[in-house]
Amino acid sequence: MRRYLGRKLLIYVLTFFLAVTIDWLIPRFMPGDPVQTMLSRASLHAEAVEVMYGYYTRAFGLDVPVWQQYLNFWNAIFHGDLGTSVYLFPQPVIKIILRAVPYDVFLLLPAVLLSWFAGNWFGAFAARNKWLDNTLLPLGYILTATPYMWLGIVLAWAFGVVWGIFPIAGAYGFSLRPHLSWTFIGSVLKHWFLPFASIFLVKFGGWAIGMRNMIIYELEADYSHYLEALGAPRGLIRKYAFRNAILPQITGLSLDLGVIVAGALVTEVVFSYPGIGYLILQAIQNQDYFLIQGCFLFIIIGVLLANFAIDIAYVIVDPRTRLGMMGESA
Amino acid sequence: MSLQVENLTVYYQTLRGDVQALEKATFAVADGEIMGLAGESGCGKSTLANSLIRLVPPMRLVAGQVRLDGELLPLDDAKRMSEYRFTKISVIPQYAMNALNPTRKIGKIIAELLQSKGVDFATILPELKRRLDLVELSHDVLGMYPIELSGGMKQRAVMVLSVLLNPSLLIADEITSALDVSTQKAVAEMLVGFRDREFVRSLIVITHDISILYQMADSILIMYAGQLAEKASTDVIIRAPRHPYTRLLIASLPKVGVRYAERRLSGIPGRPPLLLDPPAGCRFRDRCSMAFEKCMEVPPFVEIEAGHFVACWKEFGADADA
Amino acid sequence: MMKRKVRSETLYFALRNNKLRVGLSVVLFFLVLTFVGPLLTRYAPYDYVNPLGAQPPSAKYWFGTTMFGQDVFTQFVYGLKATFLVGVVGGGLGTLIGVIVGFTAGYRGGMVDEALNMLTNIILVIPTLAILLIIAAYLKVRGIMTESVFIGCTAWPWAARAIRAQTFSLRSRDFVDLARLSGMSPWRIIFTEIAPNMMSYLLLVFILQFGGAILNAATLDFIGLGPTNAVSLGLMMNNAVLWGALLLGIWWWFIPPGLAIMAIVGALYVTNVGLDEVFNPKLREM
Amino acid sequence: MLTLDRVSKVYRVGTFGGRALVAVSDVSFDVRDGEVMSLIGESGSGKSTIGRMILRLIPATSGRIVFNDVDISTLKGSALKEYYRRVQGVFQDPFSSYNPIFKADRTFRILRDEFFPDTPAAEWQDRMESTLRAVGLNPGQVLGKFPHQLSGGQLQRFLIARALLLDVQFLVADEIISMLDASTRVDVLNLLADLKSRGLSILFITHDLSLGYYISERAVILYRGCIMEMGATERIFGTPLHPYTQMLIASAPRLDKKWEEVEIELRGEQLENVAGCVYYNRCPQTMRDAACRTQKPTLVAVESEHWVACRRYARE
Repeated sequence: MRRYLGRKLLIYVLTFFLAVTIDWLIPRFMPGDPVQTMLSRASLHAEAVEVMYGYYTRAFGLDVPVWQQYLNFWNAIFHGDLGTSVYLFPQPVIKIILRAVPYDVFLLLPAVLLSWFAGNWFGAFAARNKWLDNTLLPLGYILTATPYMWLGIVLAWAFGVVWGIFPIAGAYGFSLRPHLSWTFIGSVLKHWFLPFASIFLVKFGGWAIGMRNMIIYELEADYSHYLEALGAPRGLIRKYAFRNAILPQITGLSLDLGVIVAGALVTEVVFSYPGIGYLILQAIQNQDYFLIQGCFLFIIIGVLLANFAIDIAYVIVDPRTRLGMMGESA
Repeated sequence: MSLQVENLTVYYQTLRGDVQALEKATFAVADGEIMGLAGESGCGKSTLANSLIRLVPPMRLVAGQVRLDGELLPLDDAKRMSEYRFTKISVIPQYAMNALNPTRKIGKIIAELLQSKGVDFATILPELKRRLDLVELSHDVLGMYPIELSGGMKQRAVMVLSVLLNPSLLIADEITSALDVSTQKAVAEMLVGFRDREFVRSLIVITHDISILYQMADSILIMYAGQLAEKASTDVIIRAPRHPYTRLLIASLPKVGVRYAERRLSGIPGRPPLLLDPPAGCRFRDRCSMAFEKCMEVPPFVEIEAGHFVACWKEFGADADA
Repeated sequence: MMKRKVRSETLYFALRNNKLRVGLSVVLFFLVLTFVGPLLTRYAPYDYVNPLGAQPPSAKYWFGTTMFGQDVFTQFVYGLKATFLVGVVGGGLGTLIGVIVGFTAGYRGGMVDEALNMLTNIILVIPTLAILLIIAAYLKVRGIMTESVFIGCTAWPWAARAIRAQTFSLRSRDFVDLARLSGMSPWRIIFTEIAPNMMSYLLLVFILQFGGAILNAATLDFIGLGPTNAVSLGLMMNNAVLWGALLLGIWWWFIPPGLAIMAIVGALYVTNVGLDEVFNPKLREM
Repeated sequence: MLTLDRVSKVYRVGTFGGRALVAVSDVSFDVRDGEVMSLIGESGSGKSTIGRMILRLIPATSGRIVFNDVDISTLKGSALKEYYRRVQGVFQDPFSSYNPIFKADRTFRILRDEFFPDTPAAEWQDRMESTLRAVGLNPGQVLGKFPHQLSGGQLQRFLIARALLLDVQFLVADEIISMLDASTRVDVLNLLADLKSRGLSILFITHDLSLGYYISERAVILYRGCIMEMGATERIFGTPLHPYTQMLIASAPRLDKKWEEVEIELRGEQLENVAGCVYYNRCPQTMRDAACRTQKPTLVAVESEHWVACRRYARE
């Protein structure tokens, strides 16, 4: 077991290292100079640009040789200093991001976990008989093929504009200030529902299909045939099959996190829900490189932590990883 | 009489029509009898076993009745048949080495299965432990996952589980073919032990290896291309087979002590017929040197001596032993 | 058991598999629309044709017009072309890289396999869309081709993992050893012995990559990081939301593009399942 | 013809090759010209690994394999191809030896492209047909067919014909008849034995003693990668010395007499193997002593053409 987790940890450390390197490389690697584009927006006359250019390159530490910048970048990360945002100038990047993270967690966690449980249960249920399989499963294919943002738009349009049940922008009523009261919580929940629904539905379809195929394979496995041959009730056979079919879905969840995060980014943009996704969009529109770098770093850390948590859960649930292969080799 | 099979006919439905895998099988297995069921691949021995245990599509029961201890078995009604499975009739499958759910402790698997049959695990535990000793498995196997056991150990665990409720008929489907010579002998002796200790009343052992049957079976039923060829006591089948196919089959088996240099054994020319549209009458006709026009009709599987059944026209027409 | 001729049996099942038939017909419908569509409209995607601005679908403007009086149907049809292009190039590139990585890792085994496998897992874990966001953000001029190449380069791990597993199982077969005993070179063995066996599998992988590329492209376009010099379905949706089509109820501006993407990708997935059932019977009837 | 000199094979298993699994350890034997030698062992004894090392499908970890005084590990490129003209193999599962989507006789076309590119088509055609008849196949019935349209026996004969077309000197037959039905099995076995008359030497790998006895003059008994006993077949089967061989012969199901009472030690399977004799855990109490646990026995010639690796004979 130690070996299994050790291997996984090694992959995550390497991934983190590679991701941070990519994150650092991008601004320096791309054509054009970040500071130059920033200044050109500020429409100053010539020599002021010269002075400002010198100041900013020093401020952003771009004047030292490349490998020096790289080391500075690393120890800056460990001190939690991700540089200052260009677009919201005085505020450090880390503070802006930390304000957005709770909304992300509040949106993503329930959407991911609920869609995973409901999707798997539904997939198993749909595999129960032929009629269900041929009617409800195609719905699953359609859902998982729907672009996140489009479902978001349709939901916003149908529920928000046409029926007016749910608000379609922001995280809570504009007139409210964040404080502990039922009206505020009610408003937050109402704003939260549509983005949650659009992520939930798309992923729900994906998990349902995955489970349907897995459970059919498990029902064809030798141990299912043996239980049948011993006259075990359908329920028991299906329970074992479901328990074994859920395991690859756990690893599927960890591999799918990257895609889910991307989907969340887009959904936040549709509902202008103040999570990291919305932040990235504004950062891109305002060419704020350091904010983009910061957001990307947070996404990476979040995905890696979630992946590792899921791997630990997998080891607990699946005895095979815990015990490794015991049988004699031919 | 423990098991009576009459006119059992089972076909496989395929896109190109029915594969007539088992044709009018009629035989009986007495109490306490270990019957070997042998034949080349595709002769229908597994079809026979599966139809007694788990008749599921694409298999289709065309005709025939099976009585176990006098009761008619509802072969093609899976729901009613499941009451008989495990309690009255049980199986040690060919895939015994991965027949246990890998992610569940063996003790739990047994407990849940017994519970579903209304049997309390605690009361049967002592007997289960005694039987584990019998097959040389330590008791803490119950607390282990199947993944932690070797192939041989998993198979022995399945053997114990399959006979836990003392079924009246046990079917062992090719369980020795994947084993090494040493474990093969031990497993065969365990099966005989099950019968001697009355864990099972009668036993059908399916294998293509006739020399194993010679060691452990009381009688042997030879099948060819979905038809019963011959059934007799083990010594008669080995020493004095009457059916041409049995005779050629026994002759082609290399025995320890026979050298190529001294005596060159001979196989059986040709191939078994495809069962999509099998030849009329006796299906061994094309490969049989003694075939004559009568063989165009299906020979009856008739008892020419006490306990010796043969399906061959030669027994009636020409002189008795060719 | 009876063995049947492989080729005719697969054909036999393929024609009867309704998932395959439905899926393929939808995809073909949109493909035909891509080529026929531009002939049906006289306008270019961004022409201002309707002085009255946003009009619901009518005989004159089949899909209605946008807030600026642009013909939605024309944009839709040209957008389809971009979507299929991204699918083919992006999906194709993703499958190609996946094939190369998958075959080498699967056939070579040993340290090469360990290293490539590590690389695949790393890229799988990194949220590739985030990388695409950053790269696209910094690039000033973005065409369909560059976007497709980006998507292709980040979508290959899924294909690589699947193909590696399949190559692994085929490599252990005896006929590969016999090929080695006949003195065939490793690459020749891969392409003349192993690859032909996997044609059906490669097709499945390509279909999934194709659908994935379209979804990724739509997401990128929607955030405004799509091609700067062309029209695409994602861009249409982005413009619609940007200019408040939602609040103004101009549903004909943002419904068709998303619907088309959903239909194409959904049909691709259904075709994939149909093909999967044709190629291995276990998934077929219950 | 072919000599194995202290050949071993160790697999690295677990992540980053943590644990070492010894498949073959320190095996030496030789196969003479025109001789059929059988390599007998249960699953996990390393017999197939030895076969694959001889065919250069997997490299040996240590030791030398010499064919006609040339160490085969040194062969590269065209030299290796030349080696494959002299040494060929036939494998266990006939249906896995053919690429299912091509016709069965494609293996012959590969041979022609690789080894005889300049033989005229007509000449190659009738060489092929005469070889097919030599292995008891009717060219008209078997050429142009898919693998699944032929029987296991026909497919194996096809592979033997393939080896004959190259007029090989040495054939590795790895369990080639264990998947065949009893009736066709013997004919393929007889075919192998007939090839001896062509001066072909064969390494017949099997787990079935009666087959080994039936066909080979000399035999090697393997257990967990080590040679237990080796020598002329009559001697080994007539007067088996090693406890493992005795147990094998006693428990092999025979048609002429019932099983003797030989105590099979099953629990021994799972114990960790000791530094000394690999058979220690399963060796009956009466035949083993403390020294067996620590000292690894070496092959000792007990009589002409009869070696055994057991401490009880080391002293004489």
